[in-house]
Amino acid sequence: MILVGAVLVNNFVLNRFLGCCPFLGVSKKMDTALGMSGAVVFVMTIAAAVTWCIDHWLLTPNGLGYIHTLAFILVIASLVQFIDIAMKRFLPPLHAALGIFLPLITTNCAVLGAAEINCKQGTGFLESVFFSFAAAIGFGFALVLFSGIREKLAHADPPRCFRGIAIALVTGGLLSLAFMGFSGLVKLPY
Amino acid sequence: MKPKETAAHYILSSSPHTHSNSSVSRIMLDVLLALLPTTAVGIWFFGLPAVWTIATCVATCIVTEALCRLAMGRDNTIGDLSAVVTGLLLALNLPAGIPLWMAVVGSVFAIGVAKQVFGGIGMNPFNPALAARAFMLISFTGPMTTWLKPLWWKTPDAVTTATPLACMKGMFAADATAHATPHAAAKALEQIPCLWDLLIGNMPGCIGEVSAIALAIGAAYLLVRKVITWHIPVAFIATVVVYSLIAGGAPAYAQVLTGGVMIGACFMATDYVTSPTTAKGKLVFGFGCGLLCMLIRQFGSYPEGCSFAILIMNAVSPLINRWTQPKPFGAK
Amino acid sequence: MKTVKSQFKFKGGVHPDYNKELAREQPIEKIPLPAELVISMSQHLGAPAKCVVKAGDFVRRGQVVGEKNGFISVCVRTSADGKVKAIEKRLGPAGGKADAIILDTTAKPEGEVAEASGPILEPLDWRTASREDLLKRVEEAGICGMGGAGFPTNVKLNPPPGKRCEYLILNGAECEPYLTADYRLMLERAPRIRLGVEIMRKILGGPAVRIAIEANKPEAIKAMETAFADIDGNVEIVVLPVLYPQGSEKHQIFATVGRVVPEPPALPIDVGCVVENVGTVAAIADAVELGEPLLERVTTVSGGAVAQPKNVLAPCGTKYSDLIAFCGGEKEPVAKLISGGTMMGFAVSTPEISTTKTTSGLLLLPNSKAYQYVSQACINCGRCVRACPMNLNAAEIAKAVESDDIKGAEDAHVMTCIECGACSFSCPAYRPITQFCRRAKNSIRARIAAEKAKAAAAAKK
Amino acid sequence: MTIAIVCIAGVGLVAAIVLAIADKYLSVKEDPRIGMVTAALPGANCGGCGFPGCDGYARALVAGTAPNGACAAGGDACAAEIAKILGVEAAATEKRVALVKCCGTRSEAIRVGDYNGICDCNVAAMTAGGDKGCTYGCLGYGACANVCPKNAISIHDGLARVDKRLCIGCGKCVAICPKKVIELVPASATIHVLCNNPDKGPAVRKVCGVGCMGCHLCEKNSGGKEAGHFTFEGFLAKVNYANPPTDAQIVAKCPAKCMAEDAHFESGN
Repeated sequence: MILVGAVLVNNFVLNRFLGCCPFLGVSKKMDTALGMSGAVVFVMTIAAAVTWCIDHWLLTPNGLGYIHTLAFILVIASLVQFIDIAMKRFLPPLHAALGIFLPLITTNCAVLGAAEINCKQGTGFLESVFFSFAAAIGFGFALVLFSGIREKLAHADPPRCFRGIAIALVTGGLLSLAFMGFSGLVKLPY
Repeated sequence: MKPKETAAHYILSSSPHTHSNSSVSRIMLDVLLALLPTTAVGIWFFGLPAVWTIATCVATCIVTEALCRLAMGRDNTIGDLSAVVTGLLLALNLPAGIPLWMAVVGSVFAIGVAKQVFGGIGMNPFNPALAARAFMLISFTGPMTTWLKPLWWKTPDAVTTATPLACMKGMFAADATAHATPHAAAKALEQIPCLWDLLIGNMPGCIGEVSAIALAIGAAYLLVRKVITWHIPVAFIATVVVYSLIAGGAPAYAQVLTGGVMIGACFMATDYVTSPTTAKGKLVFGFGCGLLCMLIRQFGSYPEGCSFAILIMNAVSPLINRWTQPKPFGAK
Repeated sequence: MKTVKSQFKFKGGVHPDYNKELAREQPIEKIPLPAELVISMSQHLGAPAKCVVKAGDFVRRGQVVGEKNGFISVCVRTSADGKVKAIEKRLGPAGGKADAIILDTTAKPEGEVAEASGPILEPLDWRTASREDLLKRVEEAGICGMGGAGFPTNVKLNPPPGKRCEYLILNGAECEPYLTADYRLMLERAPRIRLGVEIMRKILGGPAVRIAIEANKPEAIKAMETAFADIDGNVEIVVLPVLYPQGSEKHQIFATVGRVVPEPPALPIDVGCVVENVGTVAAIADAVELGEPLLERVTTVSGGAVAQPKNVLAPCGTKYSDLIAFCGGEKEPVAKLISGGTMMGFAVSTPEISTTKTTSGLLLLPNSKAYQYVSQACINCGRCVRACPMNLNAAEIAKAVESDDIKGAEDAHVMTCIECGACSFSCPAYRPITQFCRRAKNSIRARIAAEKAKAAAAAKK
Repeated sequence: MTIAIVCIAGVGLVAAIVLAIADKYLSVKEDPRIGMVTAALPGANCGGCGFPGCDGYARALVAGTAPNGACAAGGDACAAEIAKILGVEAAATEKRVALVKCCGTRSEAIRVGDYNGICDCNVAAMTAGGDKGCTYGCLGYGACANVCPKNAISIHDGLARVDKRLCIGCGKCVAICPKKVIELVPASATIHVLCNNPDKGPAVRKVCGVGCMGCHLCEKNSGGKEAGHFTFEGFLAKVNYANPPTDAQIVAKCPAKCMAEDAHFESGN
């Protein structure tokens, strides 16, 4: 249920409009989109686990709920750095493909958003991790769908003023419109 | 010192030097012809408002197309009749009594935002008529779900009514609890029109979606003319049937014959531009449309999922295309 | 010997208007020797022949004027007596330029030159001649595939070691619209074709023979049945359904024996098949039995704008203008002049171009038949994909090439394309899909050649 | 407050240590020169060199698969610096620009057919050798303009023209032209022969009003054969760019009108 909810109904990009930067930036080619999706799934799941631990064992007991955004940014940033280094070492082609976009996850609001939502819901550890995982899958799903359309659009011939990102935004809007059809499919508490 | 032109001046072009004489405008004309029966039935049941809606949509689409092409400084493409098809399909997917200005807004959205922004015919990722319908459904939810009663102009006492779909939606839930309250299920079933009415279209709904027979005649014409292939409609409808047999709720025939399934499967999902190219891809596409349509009907907050289902599958079709590329003759 | 129906149907294909009735009933007619011949050094596939005569030379009919220049190449012999006026680069039908001999056939030899007499080459008895002698004869007769591509026949008849020819397939499909040259040949010269088959069978080590003819040529089938009635061994006439491109090598192999030739660079011999056009087979018979090299061929002159459509036996090097004059000139203004058939032929800019060993037809299309591209946007209808006999996603390739994505076209297997034209033929948006494929193939070939040159240069270093 | 600071600092510290360890044990050894070359490049990632970004070009340079000096934005100074890093001499090259050796506009050169198909020179040339009567001349279907990374080529009156100021001499147009009518010439040369047809005079005249007939007048007027300003191929004069002529008089004296003084079209003029 969480999976369906997060992937289809409350899709991060198409319904919450989180993570629009990589959504537009990395969706030109499907291969990079797939790589990016993988990276986001990986980062978001781990980030959820780490942030949950920090929130529950470090911040909340000390009454520091108000700085969790700050702490999360710090943790996520270092995490992405770590993945960046690890990927460069172990998966150089993927690293070359993602290029500039990997560090972008550092400041990806989707990652932070998932952590924040978990925090607000006060869900348990497993549930939090799973929700983040599902949300990331949803993000990846939207990204891959979108990249498919954009690969097709690469052969389209829009008016000059609509070329590039403008047409991508219009397409994103229409895609979002289509996803509205899923509303109410799963009644989620949040 | 200008040299003289030689006497012979031939056309130089790459082979082939002959053509099958098929053309885009001929295909669009075939679609229009295939929509004639359902248009006629729609007008019979819903009267003058239907005529006005259709006329408004078609006219607006043509004008918008012309203006867009003019603004872009490109060739006029009204001649290929695709704008007329979009206008007619949009109108057939609207309730007859909708305010005309909304029909105008929808038509402008269909041609302007969903089609010409992408460069015109052949470039749009989403079916323009469906995108416009979804847009209108979300923007003007009230008028878009206010249905004229068929033949209201004969019995002017009750003009608007609910569609059978809304009743059927309740039946999924009713079915689950059928043992506890058998009456609820029976009562819901009573509200579905009889099979004959479903077939000829004597029920509330959008102008063009009500008459299954008229739609089937049109689809048969398209199949005979080889404008469409059987894959998408068959996969779509078969999925709906199988799903409703498994999930229970309203009888399968009612699921197929109500709402936009028939017009969607035969006319909207088969739109060339937004559906996969290969036979295999078309089957997957049809299956996806049917499945999503039923999921939304059963669980979603909208009573009708057909247009959303097709729109979403439109988005998926580049992916399907990618994974169902034909294997070249002789390739391993 | 028996006649069977084709058991295998390939996917795709189209049904263009055949328009064969124009020239079908016209017996082969020999054209009077034109006053001037233009004999190209590039009449075949592969390296052009090396010109070995110079301006002012007097040459005798059958004399070698261009020497074989490489493995995939054949020699060129002059089709008539005459004086070499000049050697110039001339445009060929496909748009490429090659050295050509301009021959004045009215010139008389200077001084006392003995009248040429007797056969040009020593006639051979194929029963007693060795396989090598027969192969050599095919080579020195300058024979190449006469169906269109012009692949050197001696190379084809000499499979590389380790590969064996199990089926010799005779291509009598002639699926190109308008063309009837092969059809007339099968009617009028059936015994020749049979003799050629027997010679080729010997060269190839006794393969089974399949004679492929489209079902719309019952007379040709009958003629072949009569000619081959008493032949022994495994010989069948396979009647193919009427479908373009039934004459394509790969599709014919599939339709007759059910084998699939893998993607390039695989050749028919990799699946044990050799396909030869009926014209080539007749030429082999002439070369062996009569000692007559390939100097002339039957060309169909047809199309709506020619006064009298004919099947003309003309020496290689005859100018199109001479052919047209022989067929009574133009009946109405010609909008398009095509060398070959309407599906795969080349539009040419001038009737000053001359015929080669591969010119199967010359079509004069009036304005009403000359369709032009207007190229609207692709509507993704999938007709081209359904029509493509190679099962390619032609629409995808065309779109990729249109947006300069040659790599994308390559990924979509554009190199497998046989340029049959079925996609463009069936496109309702009148898109020049075949031309897009040609463009992609051209740039990919150029890129591969450049890479090879670079690698060679690096290896030198 | 103190706890908050301690917490954040602690988290930061742990992260820093992990990253430091990762950097030490997981980092990839790269040729340090790649970084140096990248730094020397302008960093505009314009792609004018034909590589994906400055980093890509730097890698190719270090690998030795790309020529130095392909970066137009960086110019000679940049090339010199890179040469220093790589330890090779910068090739002292004079700036070269593309020249379309044809002046057969639509009104001067005849067309022998109506070409109908894709607007691309290479396919047009495959269709009966192109629709231009002269089979050596510019077809004007813009294959060169399409590949030009600087948009320096435009089509005017059926002829490709190069904007000298924008051209970076990358040679892509030279490679793609099916008629081989484009040549890279020194940017300083001002006098050019705008014809590519080596055929005899009458043959050229039949197809083009401004084709070179090989009359040698340009050679005579520029000091004769000994001066060596021109070479001849068949009946076509060619400027010897190692020793280009400078006297603008010869342009006016060309009877075929196929010569020009600074033939480069400049955009905006």
